[in-house]
Amino acid sequence: MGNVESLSYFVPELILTVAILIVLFADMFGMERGGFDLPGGAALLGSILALISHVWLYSQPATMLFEGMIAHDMFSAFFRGFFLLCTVVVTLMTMYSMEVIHLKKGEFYSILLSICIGMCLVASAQNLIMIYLALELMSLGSYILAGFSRRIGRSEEASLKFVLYGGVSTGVMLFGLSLLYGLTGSTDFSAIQQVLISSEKGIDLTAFTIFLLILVGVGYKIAAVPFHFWAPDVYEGSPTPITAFLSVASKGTGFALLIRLFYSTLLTRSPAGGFWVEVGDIDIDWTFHLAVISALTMTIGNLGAISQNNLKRLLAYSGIAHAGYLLMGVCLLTDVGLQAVIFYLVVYLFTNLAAFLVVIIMVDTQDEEGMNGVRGLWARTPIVAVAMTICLFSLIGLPPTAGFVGKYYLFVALLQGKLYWLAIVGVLNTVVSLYYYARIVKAMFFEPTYTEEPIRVHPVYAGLLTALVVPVLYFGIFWDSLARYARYCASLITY
Amino acid sequence: MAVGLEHCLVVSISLFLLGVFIVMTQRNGIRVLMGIELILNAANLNLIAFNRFLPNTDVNGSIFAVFVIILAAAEAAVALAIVLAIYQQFSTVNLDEISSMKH
Amino acid sequence: MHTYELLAWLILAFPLLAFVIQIFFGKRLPRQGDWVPVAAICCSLFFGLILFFMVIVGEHDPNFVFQVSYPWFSGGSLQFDWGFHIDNLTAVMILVVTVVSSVVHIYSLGYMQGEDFYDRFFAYLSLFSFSMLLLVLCDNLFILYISWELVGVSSYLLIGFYFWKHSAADACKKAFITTRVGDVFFFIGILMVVLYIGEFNYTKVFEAVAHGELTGWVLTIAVVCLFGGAVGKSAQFPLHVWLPDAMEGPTPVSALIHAATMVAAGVYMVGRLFPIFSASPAAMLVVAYIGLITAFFAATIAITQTDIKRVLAYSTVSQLGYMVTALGVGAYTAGLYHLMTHAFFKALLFLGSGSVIHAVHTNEMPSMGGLKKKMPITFWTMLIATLAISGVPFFSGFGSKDAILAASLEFGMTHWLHMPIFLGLLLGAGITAFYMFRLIFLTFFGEAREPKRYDHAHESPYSMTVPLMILAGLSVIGGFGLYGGLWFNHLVVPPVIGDAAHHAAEGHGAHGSALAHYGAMALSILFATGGILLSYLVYYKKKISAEAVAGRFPVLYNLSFHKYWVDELYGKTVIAFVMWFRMVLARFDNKVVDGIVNATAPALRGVSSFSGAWDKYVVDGLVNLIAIVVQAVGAVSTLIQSGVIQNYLMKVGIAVGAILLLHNFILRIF
Amino acid sequence: MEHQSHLLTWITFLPLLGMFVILATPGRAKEFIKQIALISTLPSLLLGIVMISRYDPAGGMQYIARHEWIRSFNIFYFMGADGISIPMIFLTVLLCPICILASWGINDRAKGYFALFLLLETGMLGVFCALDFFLFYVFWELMLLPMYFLIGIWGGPRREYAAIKFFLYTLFGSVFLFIAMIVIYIYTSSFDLTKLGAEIAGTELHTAVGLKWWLFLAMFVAFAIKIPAFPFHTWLPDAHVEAPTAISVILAGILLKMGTYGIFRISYPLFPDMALAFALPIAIIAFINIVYGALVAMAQTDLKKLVAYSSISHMGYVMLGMAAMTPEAMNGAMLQMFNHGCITAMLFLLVGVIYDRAHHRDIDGFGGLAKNVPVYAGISCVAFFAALGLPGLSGFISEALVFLGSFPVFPWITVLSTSGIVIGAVYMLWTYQRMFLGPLNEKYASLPDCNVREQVTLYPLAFIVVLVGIFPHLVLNLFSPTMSNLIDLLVK
Repeated sequence: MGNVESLSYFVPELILTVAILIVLFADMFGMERGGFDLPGGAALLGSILALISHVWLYSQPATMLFEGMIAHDMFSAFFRGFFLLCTVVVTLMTMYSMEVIHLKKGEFYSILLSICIGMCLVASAQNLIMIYLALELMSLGSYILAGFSRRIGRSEEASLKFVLYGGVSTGVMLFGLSLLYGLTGSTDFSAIQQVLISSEKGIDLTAFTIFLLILVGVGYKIAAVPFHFWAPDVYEGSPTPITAFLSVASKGTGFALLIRLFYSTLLTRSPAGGFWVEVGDIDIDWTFHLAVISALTMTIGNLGAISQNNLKRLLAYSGIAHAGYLLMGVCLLTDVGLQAVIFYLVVYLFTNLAAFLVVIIMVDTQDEEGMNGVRGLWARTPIVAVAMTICLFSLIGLPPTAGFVGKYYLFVALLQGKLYWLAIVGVLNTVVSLYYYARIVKAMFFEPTYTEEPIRVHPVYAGLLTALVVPVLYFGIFWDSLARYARYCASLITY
Repeated sequence: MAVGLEHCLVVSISLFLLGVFIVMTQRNGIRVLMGIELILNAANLNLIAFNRFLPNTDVNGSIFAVFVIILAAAEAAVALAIVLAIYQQFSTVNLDEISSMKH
Repeated sequence: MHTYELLAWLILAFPLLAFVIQIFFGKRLPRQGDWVPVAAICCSLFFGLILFFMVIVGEHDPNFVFQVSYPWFSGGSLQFDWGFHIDNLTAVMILVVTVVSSVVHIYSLGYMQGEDFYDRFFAYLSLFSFSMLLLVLCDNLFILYISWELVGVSSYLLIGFYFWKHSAADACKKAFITTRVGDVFFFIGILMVVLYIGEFNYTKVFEAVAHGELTGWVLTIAVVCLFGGAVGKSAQFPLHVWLPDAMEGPTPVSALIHAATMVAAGVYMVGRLFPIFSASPAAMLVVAYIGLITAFFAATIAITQTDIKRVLAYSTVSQLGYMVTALGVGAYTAGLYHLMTHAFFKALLFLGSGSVIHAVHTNEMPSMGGLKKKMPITFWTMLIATLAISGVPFFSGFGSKDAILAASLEFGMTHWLHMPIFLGLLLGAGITAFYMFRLIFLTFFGEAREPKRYDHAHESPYSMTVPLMILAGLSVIGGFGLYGGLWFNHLVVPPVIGDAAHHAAEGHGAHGSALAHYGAMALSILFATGGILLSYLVYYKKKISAEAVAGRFPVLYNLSFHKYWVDELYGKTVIAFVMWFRMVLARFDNKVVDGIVNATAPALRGVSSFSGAWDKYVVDGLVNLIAIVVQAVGAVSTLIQSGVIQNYLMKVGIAVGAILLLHNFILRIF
Repeated sequence: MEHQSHLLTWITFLPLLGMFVILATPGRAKEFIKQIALISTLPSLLLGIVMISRYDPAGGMQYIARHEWIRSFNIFYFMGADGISIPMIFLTVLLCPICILASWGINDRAKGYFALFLLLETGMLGVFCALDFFLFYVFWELMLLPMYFLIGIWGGPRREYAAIKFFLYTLFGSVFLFIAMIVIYIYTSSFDLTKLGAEIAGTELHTAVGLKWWLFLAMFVAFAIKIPAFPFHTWLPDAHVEAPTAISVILAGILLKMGTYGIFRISYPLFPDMALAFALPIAIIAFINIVYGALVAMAQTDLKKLVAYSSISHMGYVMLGMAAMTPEAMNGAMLQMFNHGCITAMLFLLVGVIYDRAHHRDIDGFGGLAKNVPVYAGISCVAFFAALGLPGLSGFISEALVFLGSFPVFPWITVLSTSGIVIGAVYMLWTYQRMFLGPLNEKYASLPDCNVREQVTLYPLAFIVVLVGIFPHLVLNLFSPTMSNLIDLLVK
């Protein structure tokens, strides 16, 4: 599809762009009236409008946009919705968060929105150049936002670690992309795939090396072992709304990228349908390699989380573990696996954002990120404690929360793929994870608090928390619609 | 002997490994940034060389390289800004000393 | 409804009803409701007598059996019924149980007056009566086992009636647990019978055994296991240890349960299941020898005991041994006859001793003496009982004991190897006469050794003496059942079911040869007289000093006085082992089984920055090892998070290199 | 589609309704909350009685409610009751009001306690009613959460440890059940527990013996932890000791039964051939449970721990019965589940009564109590004797049935297990002696006897214990036909 026609599919991104401009203007003229955060309001409105306009795109058939640069399919539509929803929530979080309240809000929101655009593009890119561009668009913004905190030392340290780590990772990935270009002579996915399909034997090692180099970049985004090192430090140091954003949206981007790039180049859809196979004569057991990474990721994530006392850091490790769970779905190379990943991502979005919202509330009201902050929380603010508990149980994967269903879906996919050993590793990890999630629950409910003084939760936060937790419960019981949605969205454009 | 693809690749891979070596060993933040630049340029060299020497390639390689150059500049700008902020905060750019968050 | 059925219902219903009323309302009734159980048991006695006369006199048929069965529940393929099995043996047992029970109930009115939990006592008595009557009336093994356990629990409750005394609390527990050991064997025996026969009902089981559905060594083991129940309940060696301790219960209880009825349940059971027992000669030998050992060995203990109730207790054990031996040698009629006579005179002895204890407030015979004048009724009735137990002619014990001796002699004559049975029993008879008269002499004759107690003593009230007199009468006339082919040995004969049982019963039984009969009679009279004379010389005339004799044979004396240290032996072996083993297991459970589980916890806790008392559980070597290994893994997982960025990059580099190498390596190999 | 019944739905979810009412009530109105809690358990009890009275033992699965739930995965909201679940449902609805009464003394954060308790009741009832595997699993896990909080917040001194241990342990088991459930679903595309057995027989899973073996093992581990079977039992003493009285009652009375219920409901019908293959190992574990549990119980000085270990021993009988698979044994096992539920509930209630007064549970710290608390001692006597299997009380019938049924199949194991009868008598009577007999410990000379509330909690159970002991067919007939169907399936 040509560039001009493509614009009609690009409305959400355009709205975001306009919103960015408005935010910048609003900030520039210092239009803050009655304490209302105007840039924030504009960003919020923009992202909500983008989200609404995005819904329309679902009804459009899958097609290529901008001369094949990006694809419009259900997969990218899903991720766009995912990122937009995430942006809406994070914007709301930011608007009332004490952590970033005195800083330059305009910059913050505009960068946030541009990151969102970058993410949307990553999820739909069909070209190596596009991928790199989009990735850098989101990465650069993330580096800056990570340093956007009033906890000055740690935030900057996080930012530095992030930029150096990210720079190296994307650099290595870029080197891999350049080799891929060299191997196939094209930057377009479909062309790459075609070349690889017709390639002769003997490029296994090259293909694997390229894959590995690219994986460094992708793995870093999804915080997969052994590329996860940045995550705990950066999560801890960043302003909490950004941590939430990174842990959900950034991770989602990583998965979108992994699936998009991997499934459309090194793999090809099997004629039998329902699963993918290696292209051409490349004889590499991708499933095994990804499965090993998945197992390592969840295990190290969970083990690392056990001894954490800082909630953000704990959630960072938990995020690593969940990346491992999600990788279980990716490594299967099946439709059901993709559906499970998509399903799980939706669940993860609500659950993790809600959990981080509780952390934000803790940080704002008590200036405490540690376990001490939640001690005796039940006595002080039962609603928040219960909400957090629901989130944690969802993260463990216990019914009747959506987390359970997400795990269920993942394991169905996994066992259909007969990856029994990974399933065992997965469930054992679930048991391990109970231990540290339950520690938080224990602190909230079983341990005495130093003060019984009730915590006043901002009504917006209370509303947002409810809005995030209710789906966690709702999808835990009535998840047929979500399952069908996941099935609907798990369709990549194929050639 | 004309310069061929192999020569370019040897150079680019050397550059890449050098960059990787630098980022892994150097304690100065600025030097790490320079290592990153080396890695990016190794990739650039690859892209250009493949575009130049391989048959059946589109021009996208060169275009890619241009984009990379631009983004590298942007990234360097961001990174340097952060390093600056770090220096104001810690009075050092030695990465060993910037490790308040660990384990 | 058939008359027998109705009678059986009535006999059972009254005590049960009394129990229920007494346990729930006893305290609120006038006189704490003591009249309820007494009235109930008297009703049972009344209907029991009717039953007895209807069966014994009315039917007068050795093969008379009345059966009625009601469905209870189905456990799947097995049908569990309950019902009544009434034959001559049942009729006799009903008579014994109701008579002794009624007498003891009445006696208790006086004896227990004013005690704490007076109402409870009568409730327990009713429960016991009900259980015992059910045991006697029931028609299958399952109900037999149930009632078997129920009498056990009533016995527990009654022995522990003075529960605030340590000794009573210990004794009731000991009684229940020791008998339960036997019960388990009994239960296994039932399991085996049911496994091979698939029925609980007596008649069907007997028929099946007769048809050879259960034979060979399986039958032997089954019978020995069944006999295990009798060993427990009837206090046979080596499970006899509970009975002397059970004397901690109130004396009427001792009389009712631990002398006359419950302990006879084992004997009754062997008699009831005689067709099964007799089908296995090997098992019968076991029965006979266990009985012999018990009879002789308990008698030797009784010689040196000073507690009046303990003497009677060991005497009971010994007499039960006689009955069991009798059944073992096939003398069905003699054994069960002795059961009946023993019930009367032993109940009398116990009640008499109760009367004495009531008067002098001590159990120790050395503190008594000369009570003959103070308590004439008690004295005379007890003397009658003593004569009966000693086997003096014209008293009931003579006939029954003589029959047993005759049967054992006859049995010994079949093979000389079995002669020790007869000799042991004969000697035992002499010893019995000796220690029983020792009791009489020490208690009622001589000077008052503790004048204070003596002065205080008085004859018991009528509620206590009347029962004594009734029982005394029965102790005398009870013996006439056997003489001259009267009803007992005519009616209570080994059940003839099938050829095997018939054959087994054929050789022996009470119809002994004249030689054996008269020979045994003569010898028994001789030995009894000898025992009495010796006792007279030692304890009345003091011609022979008991202390001197004891001093001459310290080993024998100590063996007897310390009851052969059987209790101590159990304490040092079985009980010590169980006590040790449970601690070992508990520690095992706490440290090892639990420890392994807990060890994963510190492991999962990573560097264990989290406080915990859990470590203390991790003590075992194995557990420690696991803990160290997994802890190390956990430590590594966070230690790699050094906080230094190039460290991270370095690790990523190494990891990528490693993956490449590994992959290459793997590719090469495959 | 057969006639739909809403009875089980009402039974299951009425307590949940009560929970919401409690949540809407201000936390200060403690008495009111307790009354609501009690009132919201009563309709379930009444409906439970209605359920039993209308139940036709020979009629197979009844009170069926089946609605589509998750179409994408063929998951149904499928409830129903047969002979296996009816006694368990009844036990649950019976024990819950009793436990609420037993919790009357809870005043610390009463709102949360009673709300969670009602949630727990719904979870438990759901487990027993569910006929869809997925639904079963959801309830199975759902039950964990309130239990975790109830132990962790209202428990004894080491409550946190006990709660997390319980949680970890049971979750460890259930994840294997989870995997097994999914694998079975993948082969059969069904969660219908009533049909899964037949469907498995029709798929390639039927011939994959190795996989079936693992699946059975996975499910067995899940259920064994709940039972709890040696060596997965160590969560139980801790959880029981630390839990508040009512929760101990629920734990021992109902939760333990879920393990054996799961085996009857799921493991056996789904993999009858594997059930036969596992019979001997289960029987051996059963033996270890019986004897080991009893011996370790004997070594305890904490009354509650003793009762907890006695539960391990008594659940061994259930396992022995289910391993033998003869009609008597299976009926005995099922009856033992019901009986143990009542008996052990009584025992824990009794422990709670004395703990409320003396504030300790050290067996040796009492003595001679029978003299001044006769009612308490009397009920204890009934409970203790029921626990040691005295004829006339319910425990005996089930134990006897188990032994009778398993003897033909495992003669040696059965004979060895009968030693449990003696050891059971030893520790029960010894405990009784140390607490109630002997000279009165003067410290407790003025100990008050059971009050009316406590008696109300104890008498119904004592009544059932006696009633079932004398008329076992009242309960046996409920499940006997169902069990014989199950046996037909197993030994086919």
